[in-house]
Amino acid sequence: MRDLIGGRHARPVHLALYKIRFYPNALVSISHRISGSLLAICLIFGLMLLNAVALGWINTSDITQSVPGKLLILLTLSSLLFHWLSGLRHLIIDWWPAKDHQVPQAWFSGWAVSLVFFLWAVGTLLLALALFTGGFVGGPS
Amino acid sequence: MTDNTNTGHNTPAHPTNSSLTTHQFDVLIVGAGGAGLRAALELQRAGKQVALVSKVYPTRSHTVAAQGGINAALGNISEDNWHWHMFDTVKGSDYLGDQDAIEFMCQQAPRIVRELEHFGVPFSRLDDGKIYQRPFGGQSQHFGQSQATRTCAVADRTGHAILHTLYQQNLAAGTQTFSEFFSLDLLIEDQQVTGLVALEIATGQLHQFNANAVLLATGGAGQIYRTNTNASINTGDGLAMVLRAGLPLMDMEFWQFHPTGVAGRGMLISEAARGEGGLLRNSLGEAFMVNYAPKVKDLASRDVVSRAIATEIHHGRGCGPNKDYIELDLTHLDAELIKQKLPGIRDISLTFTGIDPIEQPIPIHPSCHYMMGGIPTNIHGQVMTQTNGENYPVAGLYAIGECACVSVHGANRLGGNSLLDIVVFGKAAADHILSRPAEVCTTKTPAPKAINPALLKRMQAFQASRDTEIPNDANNDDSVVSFKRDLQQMMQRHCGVFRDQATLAAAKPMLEQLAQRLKTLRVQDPAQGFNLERIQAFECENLLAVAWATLESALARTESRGAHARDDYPERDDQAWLVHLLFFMQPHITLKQKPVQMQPKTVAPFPPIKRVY
Amino acid sequence: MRNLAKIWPNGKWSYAWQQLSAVYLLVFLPWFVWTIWPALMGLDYQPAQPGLLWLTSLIALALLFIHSWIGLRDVVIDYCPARHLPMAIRALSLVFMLMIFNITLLLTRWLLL
Amino acid sequence: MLFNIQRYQPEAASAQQVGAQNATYWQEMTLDDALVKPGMMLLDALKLLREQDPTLSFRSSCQEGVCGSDAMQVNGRNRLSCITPLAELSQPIELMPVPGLPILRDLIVDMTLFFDRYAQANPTLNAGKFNPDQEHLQSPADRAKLDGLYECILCACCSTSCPSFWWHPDQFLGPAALLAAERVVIDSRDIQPKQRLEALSDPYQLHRCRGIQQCTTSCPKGLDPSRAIRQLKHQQWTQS
Repeated sequence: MRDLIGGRHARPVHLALYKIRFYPNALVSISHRISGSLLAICLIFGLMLLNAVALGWINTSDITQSVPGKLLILLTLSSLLFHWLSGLRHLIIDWWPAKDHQVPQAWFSGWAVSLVFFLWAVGTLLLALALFTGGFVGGPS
Repeated sequence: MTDNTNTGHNTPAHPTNSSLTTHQFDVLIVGAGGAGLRAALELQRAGKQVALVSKVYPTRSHTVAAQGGINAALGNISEDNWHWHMFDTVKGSDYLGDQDAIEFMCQQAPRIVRELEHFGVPFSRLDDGKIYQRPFGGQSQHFGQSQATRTCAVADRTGHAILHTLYQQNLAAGTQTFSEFFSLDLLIEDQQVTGLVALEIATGQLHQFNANAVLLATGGAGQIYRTNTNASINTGDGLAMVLRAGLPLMDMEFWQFHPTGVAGRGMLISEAARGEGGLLRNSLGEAFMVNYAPKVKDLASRDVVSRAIATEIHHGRGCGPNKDYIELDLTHLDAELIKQKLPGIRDISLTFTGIDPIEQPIPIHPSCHYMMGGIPTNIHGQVMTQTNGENYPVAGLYAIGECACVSVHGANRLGGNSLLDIVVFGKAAADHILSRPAEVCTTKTPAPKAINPALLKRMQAFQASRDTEIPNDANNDDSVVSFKRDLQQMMQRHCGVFRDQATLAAAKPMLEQLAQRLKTLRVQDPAQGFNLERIQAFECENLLAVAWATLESALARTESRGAHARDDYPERDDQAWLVHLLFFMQPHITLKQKPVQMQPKTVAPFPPIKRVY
Repeated sequence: MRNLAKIWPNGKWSYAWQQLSAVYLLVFLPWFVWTIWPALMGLDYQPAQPGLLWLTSLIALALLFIHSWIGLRDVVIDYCPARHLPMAIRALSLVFMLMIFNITLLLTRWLLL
Repeated sequence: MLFNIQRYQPEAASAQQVGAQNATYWQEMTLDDALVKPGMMLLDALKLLREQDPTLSFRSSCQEGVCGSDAMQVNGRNRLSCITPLAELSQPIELMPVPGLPILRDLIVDMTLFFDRYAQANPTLNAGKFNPDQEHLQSPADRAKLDGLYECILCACCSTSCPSFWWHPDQFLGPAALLAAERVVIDSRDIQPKQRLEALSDPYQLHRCRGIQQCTTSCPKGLDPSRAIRQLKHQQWTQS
């Protein structure tokens, strides 16, 4: 596309995203993508840390007990939770067993989308509590 | 589509005087509706170099809006044969249709419809898997006995399905399309049509297309009336080109007013609504059609129903606060039937009136719908002209579809016959071009011609600054919009469902005044690319020519026949008027007569009898 | 640009792999968390069926790589200007190869110790 | 009644100076409320605005929502101006050309990319041999499968609201073309559905679709291209 906008075909193209209304589905879709990309980055970071531990440069507790480490874990788990929830919704829509792939409107609606975001927010909050206060759900104090 | 359509990125050309791009093709087709696409498909598949020149993208053509269906005596629901179809069409035409052409069309119909089905048209189906058919107005079994069921339908989107299917077939065949090219004038040399000049809308550049055959498929001109079911592109561009070239138009007094346009807006509510059981009611709630056509009631021929509605309203039995419309009642029909068989008209009603026809009747009023007249052609689509009483074809020029007058519709067209007309004669014209001797069809390379000075003058006049070249007494505030509005209003008032000498004659000076206005009409938009105001100016010029033809012909025909209803001459007059009327604009306005072809080729003729339904 | 159509897997297969891995991970992840919950809570923990846990986890790891490869590849295809795309895809595959190599190394090391 | 319209006049001197990319500008236009009648559509208003300024450019033809000429972005949503009631719109009514296609003038975009993708989708039925004496038989149930697929008017509201189409208008077929592809694949008369499905198995033509669903929400005819695309993806496996 970029090739078409620039160069000798020079003509303007309207792609001002802030002027375009995105529907709830589109928001989940793009968030699914963002959380997925974050997960990939976290995977690379995690792998680097794992190497560092394996080589004896740092200890596991250096990660789990430090604030940046905890934040990294929170980011990973929170992204994972979102990716999982929105992925679940995506799979339901894709594999809804009805004839002609007719999926109930509810799964596309703001309702289902709000549910995904709500569950994610609650989950992330719980994770943060567990990580930063320690032993949230009856673990050892 | 081809590279040729991708011209939008060109830098805008500056005034067009000398820059003229030339193209060479075997066949040039102007207009990419159903007729143009059907002809293009046949020619392209036969290996001809075809150019399809259209002022809009092909799928925007007005065939897309045809709803009800296409007639063919398939007999899928009740017994039928093409001979009965022919009888109905001859009778529907009020005996003005050429019987050899009607014979040909009705005979071809079953094959043509099956061919469309084969191309992919998603016809609605019967339980046995055959094409679904519905009853339409003016259809009968056994030469006028019981109602026939002859209209093959794709729900109520038949035209849309046919247009898109033909477009798809052309994509597969590789037809070259020049979309958004506005045709201006035919090129004629030694009595032979050799091509045309078109304006590329995106850039304002002029193009000369040379071809061995030019096929006009430019559609109707319903925009000459204020209330019409037509698209804004239906401005009779092909008709006016023909008139400017000194060739005639035929039977232009016959305009079909569709009984059921949405009141106040004009959009079409298909005859299918009545075919499926809908009833017309006046303000008293009476299903009044029984008084006008006791036998077939609401399924009488369109001219009959439109006059009935106009009469009801005239006698104060119209509905609504102003008593100015009639209601189309579908509420007694099954809701499922409406959703399945009439989804499109339900959509239109919901969108434009907010009324769900399942629950409430739709307000309707007759609306200009179809032009029975047009460019006279023979049964092969060849354009005919007349000199010294002798009729002969114009070399290299063909016309098909609504812009042509074969004539199969005569004084009144039956519902479901227009889609048939475009496909049958689209193919017939292509076949004739292919059957011509090979040397006529091979590509020559004539040198680009200088642009016709008259054409250049017109273009420059529209584009000239508002202050120059305008006589002092002219109205400088005039615009294409007000010009078109005045023309439409004038035609609506003076040449509507009912006509008489006084109103028609009163319109003539108005027409002359409009012609004067056209001379001083100026376009304010100075741009070359996508100057739609300039396109509208050309369209106004074309509409004026069509209106002129209509008015002169309507004045001359002192009888009532089919859609042409004269209050002062309420009877059909076969003695004096069983003839076609030819209207010439060049070199000066002339009316001539042409005999109706009463002799079919394979069956006995149908002599004129009184037309009752 | 056209040879990109040949990158593995093609659209049809990437759709299938993406769906398959998603379904597996969708089920596996909660089960995994549930199974090793005591370990996460810092308790002394011995899996009841270590073989099963190992097998399912290895499958999950493989599918995770496939899932993220397809996902990231799609992101790159979508947002990377066409003229840089072959290079970006090559870089991405390099990163993935390194990661897989690294994981294999870590796993063997862990198993050997 | 207040309008805010994104204009582009390529031939204006100012446009020539700043270059195409920067040459769009916003213009406020006002329509006298006395001219606004109940039941009026956006297209009617646009025509009145054009009387104020004849250079205001937009396409239109049938004026009843079946030809697909007049797609534009209205208050952030792709719609057909001729079937968008003015009463539904909050003011100022913000008009822009549809996103993602090169603008030719004001609200008119170049549809070439869109129609090229449609042609690429090979939407032409192949029913084998023609028999002039008998139509192909098709059960009402098989015919019903085409409902929701064949009614598309090619207005491009869906494809131009699809982010995947914005990034790849030259390779991703887009929802409209894929709807057409499904329409022939699922037609019981077609003799080569497998080849059609196989032709769509590369990463671009079909599989750029990420199920974003902007297409379905913006279709002015209430069709569901997203569903058709899901069906295509599944049929690639079930029909081979």
